[in-house]
Amino acid sequence: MMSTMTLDQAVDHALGQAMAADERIVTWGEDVRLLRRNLLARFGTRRVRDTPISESAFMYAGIGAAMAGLKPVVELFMIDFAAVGWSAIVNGAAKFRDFSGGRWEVPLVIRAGVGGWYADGGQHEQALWGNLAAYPSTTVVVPATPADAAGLMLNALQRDEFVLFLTPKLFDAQMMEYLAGDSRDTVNFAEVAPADGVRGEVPDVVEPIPFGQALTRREGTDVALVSLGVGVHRCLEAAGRLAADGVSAQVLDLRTVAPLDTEAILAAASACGRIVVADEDYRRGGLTGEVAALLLESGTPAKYARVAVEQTIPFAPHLEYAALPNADRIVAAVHGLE
Amino acid sequence: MMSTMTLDQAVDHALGQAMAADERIVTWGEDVRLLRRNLLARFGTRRVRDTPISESAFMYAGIGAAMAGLKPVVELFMIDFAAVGWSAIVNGAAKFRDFSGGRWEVPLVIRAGVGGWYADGGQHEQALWGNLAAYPSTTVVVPATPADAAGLMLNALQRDEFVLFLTPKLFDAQMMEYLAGDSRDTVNFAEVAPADGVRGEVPDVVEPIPFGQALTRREGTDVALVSLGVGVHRCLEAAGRLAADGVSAQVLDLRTVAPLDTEAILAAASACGRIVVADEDYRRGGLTGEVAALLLESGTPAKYARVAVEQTIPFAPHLEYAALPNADRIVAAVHGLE
Amino acid sequence: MSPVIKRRRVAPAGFDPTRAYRMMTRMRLVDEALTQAWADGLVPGEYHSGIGEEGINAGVILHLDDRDAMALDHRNTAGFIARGADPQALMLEVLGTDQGMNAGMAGHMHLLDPDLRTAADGIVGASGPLAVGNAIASTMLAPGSVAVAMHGEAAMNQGMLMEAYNLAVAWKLPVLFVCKDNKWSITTYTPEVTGGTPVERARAFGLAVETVRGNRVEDVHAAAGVLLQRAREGKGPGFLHATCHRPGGHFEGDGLVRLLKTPGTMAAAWGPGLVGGVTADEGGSAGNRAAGMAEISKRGAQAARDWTLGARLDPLRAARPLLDAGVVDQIEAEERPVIEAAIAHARAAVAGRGTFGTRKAAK
Amino acid sequence: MSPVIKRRRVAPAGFDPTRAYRMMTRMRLVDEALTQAWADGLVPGEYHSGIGEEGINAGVILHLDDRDAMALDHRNTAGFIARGADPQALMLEVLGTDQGMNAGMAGHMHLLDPDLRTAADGIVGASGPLAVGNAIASTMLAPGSVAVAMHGEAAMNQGMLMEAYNLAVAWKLPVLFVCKDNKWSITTYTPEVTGGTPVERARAFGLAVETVRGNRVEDVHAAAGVLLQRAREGKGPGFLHATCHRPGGHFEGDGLVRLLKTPGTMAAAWGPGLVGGVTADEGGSAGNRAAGMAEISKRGAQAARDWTLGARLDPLRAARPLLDAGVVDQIEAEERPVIEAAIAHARAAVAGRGTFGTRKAAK
Ligand SMILES: Cc1ncc(C[n+]2csc(CCOP(=O)(O)OP(=O)(O)O)c2C)c(N)n1
Ligand SMILES: Cc1ncc(C[n+]2csc(CCOP(=O)(O)OP(=O)(O)O)c2C)c(N)n1
Ligand SMILES: [Mg+2]
Ligand SMILES: [Mg+2]
Repeated sequence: MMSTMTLDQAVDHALGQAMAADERIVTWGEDVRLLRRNLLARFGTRRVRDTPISESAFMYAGIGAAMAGLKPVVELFMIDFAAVGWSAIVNGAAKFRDFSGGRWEVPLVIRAGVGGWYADGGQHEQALWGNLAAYPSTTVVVPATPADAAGLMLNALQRDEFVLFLTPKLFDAQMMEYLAGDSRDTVNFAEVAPADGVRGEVPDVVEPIPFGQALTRREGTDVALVSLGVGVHRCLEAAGRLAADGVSAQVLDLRTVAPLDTEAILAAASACGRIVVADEDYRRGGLTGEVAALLLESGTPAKYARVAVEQTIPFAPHLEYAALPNADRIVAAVHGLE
Repeated sequence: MMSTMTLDQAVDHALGQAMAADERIVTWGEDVRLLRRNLLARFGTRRVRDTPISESAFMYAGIGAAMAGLKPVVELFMIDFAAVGWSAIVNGAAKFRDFSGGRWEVPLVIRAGVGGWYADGGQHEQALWGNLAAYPSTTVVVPATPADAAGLMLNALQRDEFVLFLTPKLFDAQMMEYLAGDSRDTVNFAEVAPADGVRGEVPDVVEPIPFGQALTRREGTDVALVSLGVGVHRCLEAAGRLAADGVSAQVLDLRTVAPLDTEAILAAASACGRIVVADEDYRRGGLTGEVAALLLESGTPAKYARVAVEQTIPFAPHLEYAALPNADRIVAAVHGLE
Repeated sequence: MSPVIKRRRVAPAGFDPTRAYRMMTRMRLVDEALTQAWADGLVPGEYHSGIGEEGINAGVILHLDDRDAMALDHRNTAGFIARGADPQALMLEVLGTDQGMNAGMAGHMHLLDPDLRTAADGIVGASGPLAVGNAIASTMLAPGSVAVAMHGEAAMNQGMLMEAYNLAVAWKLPVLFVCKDNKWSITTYTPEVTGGTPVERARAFGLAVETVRGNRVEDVHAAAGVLLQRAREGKGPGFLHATCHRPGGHFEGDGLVRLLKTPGTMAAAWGPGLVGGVTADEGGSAGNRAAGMAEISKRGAQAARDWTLGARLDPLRAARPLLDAGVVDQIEAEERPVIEAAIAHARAAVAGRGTFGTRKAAK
Repeated sequence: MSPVIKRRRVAPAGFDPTRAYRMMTRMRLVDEALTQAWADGLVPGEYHSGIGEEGINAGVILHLDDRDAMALDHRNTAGFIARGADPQALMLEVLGTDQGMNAGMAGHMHLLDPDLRTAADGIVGASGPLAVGNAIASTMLAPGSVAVAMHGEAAMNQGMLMEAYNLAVAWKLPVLFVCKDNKWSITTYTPEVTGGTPVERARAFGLAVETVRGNRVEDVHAAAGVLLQRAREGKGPGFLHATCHRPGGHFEGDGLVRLLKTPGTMAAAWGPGLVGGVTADEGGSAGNRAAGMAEISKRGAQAARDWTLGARLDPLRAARPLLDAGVVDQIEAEERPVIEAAIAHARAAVAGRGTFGTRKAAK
């Protein structure tokens, strides 16, 4: 049985299913009792907690709790805010299992909103998944649909590793509802927020989706468009436009930044002979360079281009739009490879 | 006139010269009065300050002071510790000039030790410059010799931009002296610490070295070895061994991670037809992927390999050595390209 | 029969009620214009208004001159206006044009004006250490000047702000930390996630502390004056605790506010999930579930109690008895056209944008 | 003439001086073995010994059972030993073999033992929130158990530790924060960079506070007992302030310590630069320079005063009067061979490594 839900509901749904099955799963973060009010009503105040604005301490506390037998899901409005306690990620959660010589697991999930397209300024729209994927022993998930969000979240909760679960804010109906819709019917994100990202069918009983397995969202033969999160939908939009120009574009959704489905990337690149990586992260240190290195290391002959964020993300909507990897830029990059 | 000094003395020397010329330059950080005791004696307690262990606040205070007309050099033992206040870098120093629409400069230098080779464990030996170079409007410097350290530091102090100045701890004689030499003559870093990195000729009157200009440390025709910091010396060691095998290796010292001397990289790659990037940072999100992307974007035909850190850096010296980009690994990577 | 005389309070010496009221009026008018523009779909992103904080802003900022620096938080437009920012340049920025005071790069959360030595930052707590840095520069480049950090009470649980208190005391810097205590942190009731009180905490760092009701601008002015004077004289940093209210909730469109204002609509959106949660087959014990529901109701009740800006709590109304009759109307009559012209100009600049975040926005 | 009777103190009820003394002896022996191994070039990296902190470690850890958790800082080997870590496994780790308790991945700064529920971290301040996390798990998985965070006084200026105090109080968690106050932070005299006192600060967060001289293990035991009892009963977190001294300086090889011990050598290394600084052509005013030099001398004098672990301050010596005659020698005789065998084994495991950080190390 399937139900239609938004991406944030899908996360809530998977989390609820996991919490019912595993008493060790708890969640905390700023305003999480409002965010997870359904789970609060279902599982009570001990398993769903509001924190003070103390990202450093409450992320480190997630590590301590994970090492003590709980499975905390620590939640943040935005990954940008995690920067105030970044040490918990890079020096803590990513390290302790390895430091222990493999003796002590850190089954912690940090869920955070990522990305832009809704004009929130350069300090509230970053992706930063390239930074995060740099750290060894760190899993970084970025779902592009409600069904994936549910399945990948369940997988995170059924494993014992440290996972950063990054949900595109553009697909978080609850967050966007603060800025449009019920709050003000004068704003409508329909044009910028791809319907398939925001809302979709999700199994009533969620099955876990394994990490590191890319999904082909559209078949194509001339060029492979590789991305994740909102970028997948920008690629689909670009592929539609390219089809009109007679270019057949494959769209590959990586779903996890780390582990990376190297095989799928290389297969797509060699099948098409051309590859364009569209990344909502910064050009330096993000996903785009890694894909280039994989191509060269494997000796896969393919033309390559990348579309990523090249500057501090501006606030003004038209400047923001131009700075993000929009479909125009993707189409132009593909044409540039001809 | 030149004098011989260690890399840390060269930084102190350049900083002293700049402080004498510009009253706005101040420095603070943990134990900086001991570290910069010469400058303390010369410029007094107002310009050289010890901070509490409050990385977040004292880095943000650096931003505030820079915007108010000072030129602070905020110092950290290790870049790993900056993670507790990472927001000051990614959300603050890297952003404010851009947010202001170019109206307000942030002439802040953050100087921090980086890297390993002296067995200090995976939380005290990270490089993280790939993370840092990801942020737009951020300059990241990693000198490989005392002369470069002096010239690049002076350049940082004569400009008005935000600069991360990362000094390899292995070349910081004052830091290494805590672990060997005068503290215990039973330990000797001579074999692991390349003499030219630790000590060298520095002009008595330092001249600024511009950012983004790579330096060829050794000429060669068969393969280009690209690196910075300690890695440059590992490449030189590898080049020496490769020469014995009949392979002529060029060694290119990038000196700044951002801006990157793209021209020099591509010229070396196309001249040699083979390029190996040796990076003490993590494989993902570091320098190695960026070089690959530059090659592909420019269509430069060159075989490519990379040697970087693939795991949490171990503590035990033999495990640490194997995990870092040592000359054995570089030589093997070059042979792998044949 | 003598006419009913409306009781007038007397302004304390050194406090100019007319100037204060003009400042407050201007802040209120700008915030009203911007919240309306937000509702009309013309302000991208979130908008945190400063309505209810005018007394604190004016009481503090009246003491500052152009050598002093200010670090503001996410609720900053009112502070900028009081500090002297051009309303039109500010509005052009907040409405998302590239002709604004920061060329469209900032938006309302990161406004920056070097000429006013005033900077806002959206990272909660950052205003503290940013002000500390400014104060270091003050001591070296402009002795006698001060730096002011504005922050909320919930920001006091952010480590870097506590570090900043410590640094300011250790280095005896000319900083004033102003805690605008509205008791809320988005939807979290701050006292429930806080150990001790703001005032005890500030004192323990060695800060000189004054407390005041933030709706009384003359009291804010007096208390801030004491602390700023000390700071200018090199006697060290201060902490001003000022209560206030946020009638609009955390930001415009705040869900809890809407829940209170339009319970029907919100219940339709929130209700089913909640009921689903409580009645789901698997889940916590009945006791746990009841506690969860009770928590949700309690939150709503607290919010209803706190988020009403009655006459008593409105800093503008509270200041009127300090003014001569007619002055209020005169100020309003002088300020309103300026702000109306500014917002009209800014609205015109985005006319035809339709909505934002879209290709259409690329005008 | 009656014989001179050495005055014996009486151990308080509930305190077992023999067990405490054995624990302290073991910690001291391990730290002595490791500092010697460090000097002999066999311990890679830094080594922060716990010599001088044995009274605090024993006084607290004697209360813990195997459901309790501990989060330690960079000065942690003594804590691990008191908690029951195998000395040989620990030494094999600290000397940098891959047969150690963490397979060579940790080294002395990040020791981790899930069986002991004890974790160390090298990031100053992190032990606080890590213990908070453990305490949350305690309340849900093992009611009545506690989590203990050990930290230095200088760590109290690290934001995340202050955040952790707040979180522990807000959530009323069973945590004990133990502040080992040796007054120093590497080469910085902590009171000079700190506003207020550790005790005032802790109280302001709402923590229950006890203060104690850390060299009196029986006093530490009593004070920790009170706070741990409260915590186990669900009455909330505590803060134990215990003074101590670090006779070896910050870490082995500490430059300031060497300056005091071997002034000749150090002056040769440090002197020229300093003199160069003071006499350089361009630089600060004469007054600034004098202040700079004065600051350096003051630092040395403070260090000389603080870093001597006289008999009075040695927690082991201070505990001897609590014991029956002969017990001290017996414990020493029993413990020493165990530790000696362990270090001999660990030394043998790295024999022939020569130095480290080199290819030769790849044995
Ligand atoms: C580091 C960080 N964490 C979280 C947020 C999200 N956030 C924005 S405002 C806010 C609440 C601030 O409360 P308070 O400081 O009391 O100010 P108020 O909004 O009540 O004026 C939060 C949590 C943020 N901007 N920065
Ligand atoms: C976040 C961070 N900043 C700086 C350091 C370097 N450091 C290691 S120990 C130390 C001093 C700690 O002082 P205190 O907490 O009083 O403990 P003590 O060494 O005196 O026992 C410092 C600054 C670190 N390890 N982590
Ligand atoms: Mg508030
Ligand atoms: Mg200390």
